Amino acid sequence: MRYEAPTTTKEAVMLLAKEKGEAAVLAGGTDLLVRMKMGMSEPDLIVDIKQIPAMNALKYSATGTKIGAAVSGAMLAKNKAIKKAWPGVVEATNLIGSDQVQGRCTMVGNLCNASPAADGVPAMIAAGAKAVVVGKTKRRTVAVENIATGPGQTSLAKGEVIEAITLPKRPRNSGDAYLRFTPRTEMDIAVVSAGVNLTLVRGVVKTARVCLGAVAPTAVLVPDAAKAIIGTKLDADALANLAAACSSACNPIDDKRGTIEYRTKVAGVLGRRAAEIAFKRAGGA
Amino acid sequence: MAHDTSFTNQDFKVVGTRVNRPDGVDKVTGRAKYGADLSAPGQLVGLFLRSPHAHARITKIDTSRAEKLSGVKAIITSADLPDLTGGRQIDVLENCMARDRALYDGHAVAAVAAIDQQTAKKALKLIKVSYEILPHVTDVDEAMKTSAPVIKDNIFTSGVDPKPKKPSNVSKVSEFGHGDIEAGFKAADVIIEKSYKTEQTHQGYIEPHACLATVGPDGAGELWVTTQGHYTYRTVCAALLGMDIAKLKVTSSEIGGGFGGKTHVWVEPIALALSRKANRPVKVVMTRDEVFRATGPTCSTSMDIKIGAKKDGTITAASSVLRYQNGAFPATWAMLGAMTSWACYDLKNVHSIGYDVLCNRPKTAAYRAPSAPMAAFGVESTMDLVAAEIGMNPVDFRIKNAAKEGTRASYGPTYGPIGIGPTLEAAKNHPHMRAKLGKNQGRGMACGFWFNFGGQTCTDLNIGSDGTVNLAIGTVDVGGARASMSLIAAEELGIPYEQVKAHVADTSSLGHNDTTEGSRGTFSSGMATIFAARDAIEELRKRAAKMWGIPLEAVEWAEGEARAVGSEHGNLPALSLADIAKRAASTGGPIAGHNEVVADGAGVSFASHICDIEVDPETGGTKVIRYTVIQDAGKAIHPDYVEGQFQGGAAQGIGWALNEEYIYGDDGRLQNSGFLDYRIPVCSDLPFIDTKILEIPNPNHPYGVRGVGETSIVPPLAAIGNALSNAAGVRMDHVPMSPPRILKAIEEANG
Amino acid sequence: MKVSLTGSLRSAAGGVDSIDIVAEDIRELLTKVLERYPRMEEHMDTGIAVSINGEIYRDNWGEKIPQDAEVFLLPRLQGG
Amino acid sequence: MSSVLVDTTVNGDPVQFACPTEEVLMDSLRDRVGLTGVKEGCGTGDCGACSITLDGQLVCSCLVLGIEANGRKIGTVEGMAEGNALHPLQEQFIEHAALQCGICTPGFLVAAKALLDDNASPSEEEIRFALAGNLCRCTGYDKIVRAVQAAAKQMRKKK
Repeated sequence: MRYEAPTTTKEAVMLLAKEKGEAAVLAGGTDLLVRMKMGMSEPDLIVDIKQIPAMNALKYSATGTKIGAAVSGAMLAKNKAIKKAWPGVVEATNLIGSDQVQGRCTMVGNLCNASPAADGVPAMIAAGAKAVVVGKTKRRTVAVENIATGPGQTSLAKGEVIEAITLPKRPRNSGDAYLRFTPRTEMDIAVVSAGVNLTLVRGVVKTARVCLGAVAPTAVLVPDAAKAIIGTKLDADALANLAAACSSACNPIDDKRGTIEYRTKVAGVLGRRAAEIAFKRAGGA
Repeated sequence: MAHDTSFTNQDFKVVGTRVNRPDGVDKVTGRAKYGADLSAPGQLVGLFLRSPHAHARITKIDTSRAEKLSGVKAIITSADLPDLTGGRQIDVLENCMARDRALYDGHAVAAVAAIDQQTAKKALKLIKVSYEILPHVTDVDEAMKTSAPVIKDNIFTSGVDPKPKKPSNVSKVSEFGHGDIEAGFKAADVIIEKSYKTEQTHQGYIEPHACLATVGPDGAGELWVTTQGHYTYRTVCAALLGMDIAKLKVTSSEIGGGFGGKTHVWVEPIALALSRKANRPVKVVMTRDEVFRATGPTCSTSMDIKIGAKKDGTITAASSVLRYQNGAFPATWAMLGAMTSWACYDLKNVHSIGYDVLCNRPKTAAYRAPSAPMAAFGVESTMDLVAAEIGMNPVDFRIKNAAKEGTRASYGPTYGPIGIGPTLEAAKNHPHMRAKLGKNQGRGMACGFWFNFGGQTCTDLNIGSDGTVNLAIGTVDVGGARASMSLIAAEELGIPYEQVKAHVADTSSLGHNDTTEGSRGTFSSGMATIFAARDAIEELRKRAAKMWGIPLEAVEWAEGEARAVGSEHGNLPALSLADIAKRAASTGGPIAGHNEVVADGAGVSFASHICDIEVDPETGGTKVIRYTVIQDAGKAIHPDYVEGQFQGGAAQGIGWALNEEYIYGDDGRLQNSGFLDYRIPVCSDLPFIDTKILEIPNPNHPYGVRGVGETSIVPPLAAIGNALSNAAGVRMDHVPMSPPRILKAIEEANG
Repeated sequence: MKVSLTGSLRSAAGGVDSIDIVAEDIRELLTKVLERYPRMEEHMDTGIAVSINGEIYRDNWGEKIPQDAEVFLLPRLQGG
Repeated sequence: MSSVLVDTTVNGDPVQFACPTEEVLMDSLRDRVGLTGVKEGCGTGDCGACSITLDGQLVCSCLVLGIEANGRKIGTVEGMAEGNALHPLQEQFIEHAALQCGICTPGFLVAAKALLDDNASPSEEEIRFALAGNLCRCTGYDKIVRAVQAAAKQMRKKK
């Protein structure tokens, strides 16, 4: 196995594009090294992207926020401005693994690992996050919901890497939240999860995005759930409608972590609870 | 010298104090050496190839390509391991390395020793195994059906008369009890009968099995290994490999947790075989995946519990039918379940029957009070149901029926002084019982029993020329034994704790000691240490008499010094241990005490636990809010470590109750062989665990020690089930009581 | 002296729950049991414990048995 | 097999080792540097026994490649004591009987130190969540949490 640690995104892309065998991007390594340990992945080339300055970008501004692909959960947690504007996005990323894992794991890694249960992803999708994808010939910006295409599968072409995640301009009276259900309080994979992002105008939900995790092959954006609360003050009926929309958007499987029945039911519960938190954070009452 | 084992109710100076452990500094600085921490020059890496199938005939193993790989030094398959035990330990050998059939997912089929990890990994891939897949069964109830595939054609159910002619997955049937249960149930005002299931769990010790094995062409070998019983490992490895016991030196490393799982050999005989074949040291460290798939978890179970009682709370009859899944090799876990199930109660009419059943799962091993927690889950859950039915407080109901001195135990003998009554009274009067509960919170309690036992033990006590004392014990230190044994030696000799240094001797330095299991460490080694110290004191008196030139009868030992007594010699200044030790060369040579004993008469132990739990009715999520352990320890030699055992057992029980389980797919493969999906409790899952130590002396130990380590895992499953029932209004009959199961029960209850 | 049998030991003695044996110590007891009930051998192999007046002995052949004692033959225990 | 030379700093001392590119730092530290205080419980980042600090950041060394240590600063349990004076956490773990088998202890100490370096007076809940990445199977965590509380108090007094 070869190990390369390029200092520009372009170099990284060239290395990955040229490699004839299996190539892997190393950011935090919290998924890649586990796969290697279990014998599920034996890359011929590892490209460590942590030496690339653009991948370490971490910037909040009124017009938009940028989080580089090499930024760890622990680094993100220290950025007060982003945490204030996007508490749901930050808390979702910070739910990944332990403090030890937070020292390494990244939002982009969480996204590219393409697990349906990834904690970071529903919150990013709810936030309207975009991925800056760099390839051999061009850069493109892709909505986060269009990155994962199935468990372990992404829409990235050979040689393409994600350099950063961007979050849109944050209007006033906005709030987001992410909740997951795990049997343990920590060190667990979401059995089901929900991210909600909304903006209020005069106390009424003006825009909203609701996204569920671990209920389908990829995280699912649920426009019907958003519709259920737009134009409301998040009254009980609106919440019940949101929960019902969440549950009916589920297409889960029975597996070692949960049942179809359980995931379907709890998706609605978490969607509702996350909406209540987001609403409160947005200043709603 | 014969010693009296009877309890003497003496006053203690150092026993019972909370001294710092002698292995503390090594353990907090990273210096302590565990199974994987020793290396030898030229050592090879040993890796295993394991069956991916639950049940398959092995038609061919082709190692030729792997053998040719540069850096591969030895390969072992069952062909290299003829049965040298005359069939007596064929099961152990077959579990270490599959013979004609792979019996479970993870069963070893070959092993490789190579110069490094990468080469060994490559070699495993070059070994070609041809399998003919056979039908499998992993569920205990399924395995008992006549339609189930028969896992071993040489197993005929034992314990039934006449002896069966056809092989069966039921390896043993065991019945216990007395009285007339039919009459008992007829006399009952209320009868509750309910079936329960518990899933398979693993001890989950954090340190994987690891060893460093060296065998030379002269047939002599050494094994550095993490184990609860290095003498047992020596005996078993020597038998399997045809080695002389005296020529195999086994050293017990620091052990990173065992809880019963390190009482059997797994990879160790194969590591020795690889080393013997390669004539190089071989290090084997199991991966966590291997630990889950191919060591010895405890049984999954299925059971039917029935209790009949009068309206005044008197139990008139009780019966249990217990089916324990033992993995692919016969064991006697259901028998133990049948023995323990009703042990807490004074019952006129009681019957229990245990079915030990084979399945295509790993060989099962002991797990802390093995078999008792599952049976207690069924019994103690049903106890609460009966109490509710007759409208009695569950604690009072248990107190009314509690066993006491003179009660005939459900497993046979009559009890001496026991602690179930006192632990129940303590639970009833504990402030925890009166604490206020919040919304969606509930409280439950349950009792538990474990036998405890002793066994072969020996201890050496050597006095240095400066009067400091070396104590060599042969029971592995799994829970602070070096501290406890040092306290005991200091107590006997009358010297400060700091003057004693204890260590766990290797198999060449001390006589045989049984495995540290059955909560026997402090009980047995404590007894041997007391007697070794008393022998040393005898010797010290003799030496003092010689130094003074007075008769032995005129010398007594008190407070760490020899004192001349009587009108004739009473004025002589006392001789300290150090004074006598300094002159040892002139008075007869080294001064030592030594004891070999079969420590029998370990006192049975009982516990009552109280648990508060909060349930999220919308998700089935649970949180243990408060937990209290009350247990009879006999004399607590080192209270910190007694509390530690109580808390650790409770935590394991909580994990078992709520989330831990082996999950097998329809293909018979284990799906959660890692700490991510085998969910042992993390720090943020638990509250502080309150403890209350009761010290009801064991009459058969000089200090009254009973045995502490195991009982604390028995009550939690039921205590949590009972608390959940009070918090969420649902009675859970399937462990683990995981959120999906709880939510389902809540929804069913709500229609 | 009445010796009570428990568990699967009963089937090895033809299904009875107690037997009458005169023995001074555990060694003599076990020898006589085996003489009378050869099917006990498989249980002796895996281990038998003897309870004398409620105290369980796993290994000690030399332990004396008082004539009025309560005696049980039990399967050998295992622990964690 | 391609080995690489890694130039790093461990507990303040310069250290060089050569390792295969796919080797994880936990193995390098244990097998090549001889720091067996770094324990392996799972190899997949789920137990925390191999916890170290990498440039001051708490990580599982089983989830870092050995080669990534090049030019970085590593802290392990072996570097916690100053000379022969134990760190307050080490002292309090002994004092509170916060260890039984001890295999998880080095990881807990490294993680607890990272916590206290960042937060001098954590609440019980903060301690429990900060240590959630470290599995202990012996203690039920009770005495561990108490030891960390006591060490925090002792360290605050010193300041």
